[in-house]
Amino acid sequence: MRRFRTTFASLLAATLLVVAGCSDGSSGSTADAGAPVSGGSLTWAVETEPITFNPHQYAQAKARLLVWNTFEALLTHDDQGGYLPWLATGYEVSPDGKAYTFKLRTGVTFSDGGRFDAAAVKANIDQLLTPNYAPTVAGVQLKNLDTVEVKDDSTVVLHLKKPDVLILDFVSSPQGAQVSPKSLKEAKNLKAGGPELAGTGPFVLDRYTPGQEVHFTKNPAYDWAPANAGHTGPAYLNEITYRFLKESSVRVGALTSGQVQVIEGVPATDESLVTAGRDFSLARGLNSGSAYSYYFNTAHAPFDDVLVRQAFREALDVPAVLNGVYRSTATRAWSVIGPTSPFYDKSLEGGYSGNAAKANQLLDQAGWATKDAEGFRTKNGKRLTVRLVQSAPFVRDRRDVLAQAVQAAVKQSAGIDVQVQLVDQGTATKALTDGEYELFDNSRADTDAGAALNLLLYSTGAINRTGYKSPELDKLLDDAVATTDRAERARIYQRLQQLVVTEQALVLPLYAPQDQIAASKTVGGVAFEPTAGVPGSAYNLWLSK
Amino acid sequence: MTESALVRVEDLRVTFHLPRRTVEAVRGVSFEIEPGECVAIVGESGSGKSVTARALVGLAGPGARVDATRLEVDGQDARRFAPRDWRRFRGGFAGLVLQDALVSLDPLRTVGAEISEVLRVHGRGPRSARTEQAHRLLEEVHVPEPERRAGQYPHQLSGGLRQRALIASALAGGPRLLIADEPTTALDATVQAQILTLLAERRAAGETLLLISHDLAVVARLADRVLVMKDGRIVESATTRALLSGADHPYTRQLIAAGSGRRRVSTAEPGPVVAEATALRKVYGDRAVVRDVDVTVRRGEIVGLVGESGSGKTTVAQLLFGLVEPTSGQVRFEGRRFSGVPERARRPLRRRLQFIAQDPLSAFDPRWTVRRIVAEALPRGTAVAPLLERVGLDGDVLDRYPRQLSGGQRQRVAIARAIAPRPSLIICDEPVSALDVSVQAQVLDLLAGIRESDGTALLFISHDLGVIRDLADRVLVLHDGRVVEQGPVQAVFDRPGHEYTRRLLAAVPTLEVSA
Amino acid sequence: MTIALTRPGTARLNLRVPRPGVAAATLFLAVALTAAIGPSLFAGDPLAADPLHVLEGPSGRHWFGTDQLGRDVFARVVHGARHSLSIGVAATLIAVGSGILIGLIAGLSHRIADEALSRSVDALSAFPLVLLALLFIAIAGPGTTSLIVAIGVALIPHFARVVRAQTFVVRRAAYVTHAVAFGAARSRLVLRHVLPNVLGPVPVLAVIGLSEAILLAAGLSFLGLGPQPPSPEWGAMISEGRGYLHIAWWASVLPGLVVTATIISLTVVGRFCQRRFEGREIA
Amino acid sequence: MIRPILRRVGAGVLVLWAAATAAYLALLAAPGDTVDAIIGDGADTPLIRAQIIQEWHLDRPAVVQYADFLWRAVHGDLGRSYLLQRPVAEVIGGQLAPTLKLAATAAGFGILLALVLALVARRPWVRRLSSTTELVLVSTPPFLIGIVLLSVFSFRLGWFPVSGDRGAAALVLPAITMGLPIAGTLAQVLRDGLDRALEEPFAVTARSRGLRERSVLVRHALKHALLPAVTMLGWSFGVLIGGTVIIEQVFGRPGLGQVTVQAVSSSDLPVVLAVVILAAAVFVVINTVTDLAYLLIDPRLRRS
Repeated sequence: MRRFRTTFASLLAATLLVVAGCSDGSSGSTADAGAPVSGGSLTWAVETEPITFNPHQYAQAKARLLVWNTFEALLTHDDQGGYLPWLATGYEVSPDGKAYTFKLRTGVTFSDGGRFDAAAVKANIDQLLTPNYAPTVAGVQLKNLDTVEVKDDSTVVLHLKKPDVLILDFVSSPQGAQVSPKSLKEAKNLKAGGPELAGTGPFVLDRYTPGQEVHFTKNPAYDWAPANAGHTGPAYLNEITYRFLKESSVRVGALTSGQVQVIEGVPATDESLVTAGRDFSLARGLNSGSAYSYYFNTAHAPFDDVLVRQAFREALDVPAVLNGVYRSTATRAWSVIGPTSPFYDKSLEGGYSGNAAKANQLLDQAGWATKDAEGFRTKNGKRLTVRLVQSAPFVRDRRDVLAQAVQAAVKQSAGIDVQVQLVDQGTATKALTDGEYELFDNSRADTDAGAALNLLLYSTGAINRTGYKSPELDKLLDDAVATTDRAERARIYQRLQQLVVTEQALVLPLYAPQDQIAASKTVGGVAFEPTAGVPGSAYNLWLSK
Repeated sequence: MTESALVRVEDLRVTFHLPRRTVEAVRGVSFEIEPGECVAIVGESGSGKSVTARALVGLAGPGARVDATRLEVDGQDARRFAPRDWRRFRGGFAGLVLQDALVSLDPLRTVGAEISEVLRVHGRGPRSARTEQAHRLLEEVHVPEPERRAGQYPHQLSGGLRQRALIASALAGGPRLLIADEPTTALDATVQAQILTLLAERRAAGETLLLISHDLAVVARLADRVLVMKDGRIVESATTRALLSGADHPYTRQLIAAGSGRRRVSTAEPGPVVAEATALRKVYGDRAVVRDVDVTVRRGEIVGLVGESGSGKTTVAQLLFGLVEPTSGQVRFEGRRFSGVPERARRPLRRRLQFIAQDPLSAFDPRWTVRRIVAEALPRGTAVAPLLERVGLDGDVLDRYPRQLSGGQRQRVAIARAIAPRPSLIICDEPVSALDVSVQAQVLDLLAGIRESDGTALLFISHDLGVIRDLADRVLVLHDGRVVEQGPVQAVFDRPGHEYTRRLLAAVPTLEVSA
Repeated sequence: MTIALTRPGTARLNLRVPRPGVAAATLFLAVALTAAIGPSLFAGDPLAADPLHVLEGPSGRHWFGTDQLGRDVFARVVHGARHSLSIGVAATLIAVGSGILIGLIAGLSHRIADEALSRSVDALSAFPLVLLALLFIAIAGPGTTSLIVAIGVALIPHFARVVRAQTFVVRRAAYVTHAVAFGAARSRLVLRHVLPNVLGPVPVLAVIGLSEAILLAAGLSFLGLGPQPPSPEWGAMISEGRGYLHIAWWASVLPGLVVTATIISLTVVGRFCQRRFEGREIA
Repeated sequence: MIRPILRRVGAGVLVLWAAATAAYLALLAAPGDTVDAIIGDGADTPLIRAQIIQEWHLDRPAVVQYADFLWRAVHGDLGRSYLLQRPVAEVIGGQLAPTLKLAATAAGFGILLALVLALVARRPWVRRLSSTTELVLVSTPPFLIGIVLLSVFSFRLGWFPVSGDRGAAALVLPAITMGLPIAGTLAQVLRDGLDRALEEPFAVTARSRGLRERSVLVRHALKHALLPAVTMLGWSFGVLIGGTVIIEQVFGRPGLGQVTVQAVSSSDLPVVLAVVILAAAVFVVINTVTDLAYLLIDPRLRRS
C-alpha cells in the first residue's frame, strides 16, 4: 500500500475559497460591506432550534453552524472533499489503513482554561464510547475503532479494527468536535450541552433561552483558525445572537423589517421579498451528502417489481414539480449522491426522464393495465397505491408540499395513487419499522457521501428503507471505505450508483438540498462551509459601520 | 281640588311598546294626593297600580311611554322634567319602598351603605356624619342594635328587619311623599302587622303616604282614601269609610266580599280515619324541623295546618305525602304503613293520595297540554272534558300549555288532576296564596264543593288564617315544628289558648264592614 | 371544587339579529351544507394542481385565486366545507351523545356515583380544549378520525354539565313529584318527564357546540393535526397559505373569512332558534 | 375553618393525580413505543435500541414505571425530556415566564376591553355596533386574527417586532390576538349581567333614590354582572392556554405552547405529562381563585 501523507501546501488557495462558499457559485454578499472591521453584535435568525448544544450529540444539519462557533475538530474540509488541518496539524495513515496518527496543534486552550492535548482527544472519544451516551456515534461512526493511544502530549493514534477511511470524516465532523474534558466531567446536563460545555472555538456560548435564542460572545484568546477560515486571530464580531424563528415568513419579515441582520432558510416563494430591495443579498449553497430522494420499498408489491419503480420515475416530471414548488431555485438531482460530492457520477444525468408515455407502457407491462373509476391503475382489482410516510416534526424545505405536487403529478400522468401521511414521529417510526410504506424520503447532509450511503444502502444500514439486500452492494460499500485513495473510491462509488440508480432503480432522486442565507448588505463574510454546503460559523462575519 | 295638592294627575296613560306588541298598562287615570294624606291604590295583578305609582317618580320602566294632560308634583310640571330634575326629585321629594327587601335592597351591599348612598346623593350632612345618620334612621324605624345591623347584608336580616331597613333608606332623603308598593306582601302576618304599624307611625308624624296593595284589608287600616284600579282604570275612588260602608262598583264589592270571609261549612259527619301520623319527627343536620307532630285526617274532613314561614308546615306535608322519610314516628294511610317502607310498597296507594302545590306552573310538565296532564291522572280512555267542566274550565283550554293559562285556570287544572283518580285525601300546600283575592274565593268554593260531593278529605296548609277560618273544620297551629294548639276552627279562633295563636290572630288584617 | 363553567357558547348568544340577518345566515348555512353534500355542483376539482398558475390572485377564473400548487382556492374552500362541517357535526354528535349519557346518569344517580362522574367531568374540563384534543391526538395520531374524536371528547364536559344541571332541576321539579303521586315507576318518570325536558334545549346547544367544534377543528388543523394533505380542510388551508401571506394573502385570508362567516351564521341561527324555542313556551 | 381548607387541598391533589394518571395511561396506549420516540429520525439499529431501553429503564413493567413516575413526581422530579435531554422541570420552567407574561397581558387587555365595551357602549346603536363586532371577534379563528395583525402591523408597517419575546413591543400583537376573543365573550357576559341586574328591583330602588344611571351601573349592577364574569375565568384560562399553543406558533414566541406542540408531536412523554400536571395545577388554582372571588363579591355565599 502506498503511503499517503498530507502536506497541506495549498494554504493560499484555500483562503480564496471561503467567500465563494460552495461550488454553486452563490452570489457573494460581502461587496457592500467593505473591508472587514472588528466589533459589533449581530442577530441571525435560524430556522431550527438545536435539540442539543453538545456536539457529540449533534444530529441536525441545521445546527451545524452553531457547533463551529464554540467547538472545533481535528480536521476540517476543503472544498474538494479533502481535509485541512485544524486542531491537528496533520495526520498519517499506517500502510494497512488501520492506524491513524494525528499530530496536534500546541498552545490551544479551552475556554474554561483547560489545555487541549492528546489526553483531551482521548477523553472525548472515551466519552463517546461510554454506553448510553451517544449510541449513534458509537455504533456507526466509531464502529471500527479499536483503541485510542496517547503517544505524547501532542500525538494521538486511533487504532481501527479494520480499514475505514470514514474515520477522517468523523474527526472532522461535529460529533468528533473537542469538548473540554473538565466540562465533560462536570456538566450537569451533559447531553443537552449549553454554557456548561467549553470548547476551543472563536466564540463562547454564554446564554441560551430555550425557544428563543442563543447568545455567543467572542473568545479573545482565539488564535488557531484553519487555513480556509478567511482570517486569523479572534473573530470580528464581539457577540452574535441566533434567534429561533421556525416560520419562514416570520424570518423574512424579521429581516426586511430590520429586526435581524441575517437569516437562513429562505423558501423560493419568499425570495422575491428579499431580492426586491437593494438592502439585502441572498446566497445559496448546495449541501453535501445524499440528494433528497424517494427510496422505493422493494420488500413488497408494487415496488418489488423493477418495472413499477422505473414507471414511477418516468411518471414524474421532476423539473415541473420542482418548478411549481421551488420556482426554479432547486437543483435537480440525478443520483443518490449529491452533485457537489467528488463521488458524484455525472454520467447519470438524463438517464431517465419524465416520460409519461413510457411510464404507462411500463405499468401495462408490469400488469397494472386496468383503471378504476377514479382513474387509478389496478391489478387484480387492487389499486396501485403507494404510501409515503412523513414525520411532521422533521419535514423541512416544504417537502410536504412537494409530496402533494408529486401526488398530483403521478395521478395525472400515470394513474398512480400516492398517499401522503404526515404523522408524528412515533407513528412514522412504527410505520417504517413495520414496513407499512412504499416510499421513503430522505436526504443526508454527511460531508463524506460514503457515510450517507452506508446508512441508506448497506443491507444492515441503520436507515436502509429500500429493503434491498445484495452482497454485491455491500461489498462495494465496504471496499469504498477500506481505501484512502480518492480516485479508487470515486471509481467504486460510480459502479455503485450505476447499480442503484440505473440498474435497480431503487431510488428516485429529486433535488440537491440547499441552504439559503439572506443578509443585510451591512454584513460581510457570509459564506457556506466548504464541502458541507451549510451556512458557516460566525467566525468570519463582520458588520460594516 | 285644592291648590295645595302634593301630587296632581290628570288622564295619565302609560303604554309599553314591546317588540311585536303594545300594552296599555294605564289608560287615563286622574287623582290627587294632599299633604299629610294616606292614599291607597288597590287592584289585582295587572291592574296597572304599580305602573301608576312608578310613573309618579319617572320610573315607569323601559319602553314605557307616559302621557298625561297634567302631571304635577310639588307644584312643578313633571312632564317637563329633565333627567336631572327627576334625580333631584327622586329620594328627595318622593321615597319608594318596594315589596320584599331581599331583592329590593342591593344584596351585595350592606344595609348601612344603602342608606348612606341616599344621604350622599342628596348631600344630606357631611360625609363623616353619614354613618351615624344611617344608624339614627335605622333606629327611627325600630331596628334594634342599629350599629351592628348597618354593617350587615340584607340576607343576614330577618324579613321584618330588612323591610324596615328598606323603609329607612327611602326616608333617608327626607321625602315628603312615601310611595310603598306592596310593602308587606312577602311577609308573615305578624311581621306584616308590625310594618303596617310603622307606616302608621310615619303617617302620624306627618308623612304623606301612597300605598299600593292587592289586599284591601291591608290598606284599609291605614288609608284615608282608596282608589280601586282594574284594567288600567280607576273604577272607584272614595274614602275608606265610604267604601266599606257601601261600594258602588261591583268589582269593589267583590273585593270586599272576598276580604271579609265566608264560612264554608260541611254538614256531613267526618268518616273513618284516612291518614294518621304519630309522633312525627324530622331532623336535618342538627336542626329539628318537625317535632312530635300528630295529625289525623278523617274522611270528608278538612284539616287546616297553619303557621308562619319556617314553622315546618311544608315538611309535614312532605312527610305525609311520603316524599321525605321521618327521622322517627310513623305515617299510616288508609290503615297501611306509609312511612319506612320502600316506594314500591307505597305505589299501589299513590293514586289515593294527591297533592296540590302553591305554584301549579311548576307542577306541570311544561311540554304537556292540559289534555295530556289531566288524562294522565284518569283511567285510560276516560274523557277529560267532563272533569274540566267540573272545575269550571271550558273545553278550549284542553290543548293549551300550562304557561298559556292564567293563575286561576292553572290551579283549577291542578285540582282537576288531583281529583281525577278519586283520592281519599288531597294535601294542599298553600294552594291559593299566589292568587288574586277574587280568584282565591272561587278556588276555595271549588275545594269545599269537592269535599262535599266526593267526601274527599283535605289537609289544607296555609299561612293565611283567614283562608283556614273560611274553609277548615279543624285546625292545627304549627310553631317551630311543634303543634302548639289544635281543635275545631271556631273554638281556636274564638278562644285561642296559646299565646302564639293569639299573636297570629291579632295580626290578621280584617275588613270591618259596617253594612 | 365546584364551579359551574358557563358555556362560552351561551354567552356568545347575546345578540338580537334583525330578520334579514337571520335569513342571510340561514341562506349561507344552506349553501355551505349543500356544498358539504355535493361540492361538485359548485366548484371544480380541489386537487387539480397547475404548476403554471401558482399563487395567482383572485380573478374571474379563480374567484379566490390559486394556492402554492396552483389549485383553485375557491374549489378547495367549497370542498373543504365537507371536511370542516362533517368533522364539526360528527364531533358534536359524539359530544352531545356522550354528554347526555354522562349528564343523565350523573343527574339521576345517588350522591356517590354523581360525585364520581361529576368529578371526572370536572377533571376532564380541567384541561383546555386544545390541550385535551392535543393529548388525544398524541395518542391516536393526527388524522380526520382522531380529530373528530378528540374534539368530541373535548366538548363532552360542556354538554355533560348542562345535561346534569338540567337533570337536577327537572328531577326535583314539582311535576316529577306529581308524577310520583300517580304511582309512576322510576323508569317511567325518566322516560316520560325527565328525558324530554332535559333534552329540550340540547338541539339549540348543539348548534352552538357545532360552531365551537368547527373553530377547534380549524385550530388543530392549523397546527397540522387534522386531515392530511391534500385534503382541503379550512384550518389546514389557512395554515398552508400562511407561508405565502406576503405574496398571496388570498390563500389564507379568504378561507379564514369563510370560517368566520360560517361561525357567525351558526351563532345567529342558533340564537334565533333559541329565541323561538323559549318563545314557544312563553307565548 | 381547617376542614374546608383540607378538603380543598385534598380535592386539588386528587385532580392532579387523576389528570396525571389519565394522561399517563393514555400515552401508554399511544402507538409507536417509547424507543421509537426517542430514536426520532436518527439511526435505528438493535444495538442503539438496546442502549436506549437500558438508559431509560424501559424494560421494567409498566406498573413499576408508573409507580416510579408518581414517586418522583411527588418529590418534584418530573423526569428528563426524551427529546431535549434535560430535566423536564428545566424545559418547562424556562418557558413558563413568556407564556405567563403573554397570558396575563392578554387577559388584562381582554378584561379591560370587555369592561369598556360593556360599560361604555350602552346607547342602542353603539351597543349594536359593539355586539356585532364582538360576534365577529369570537367567531373568527384567533390564528387568522394573528396572521392578519402580524402581516399588517409587523411586516407591512413595521410598528411591532415580528416575533420573539424581547421587550413589551413584542407582546402587543400576540396579546391583542389572544385578548380579542376573550374580550368579545366577556363583554357579552358582562352586558348580559348588567342588563339583568338593571331589571332587578334593587336597581329600581337605587334609581328611586335619585342616583344617576351611571352610578346605578357602576355602584350596583356591575358587581352583580361580575359574578357570571368570574365564572368565565376558568373558561378564559382554557382559551388562554389553548390560545398560547396556536398563537405562539403564529408569532414565533417561545413558551409552553411551543413546548407542548413539540412534545406532543414527538411523543416526548415526560414533557407531555408535566404539561398536563401543570395545566391541572393551574386549574386547581384558578378554581380556588374563582371561589374566593365569589366570596369576595357575594356576601350571601360567605355564610357556610
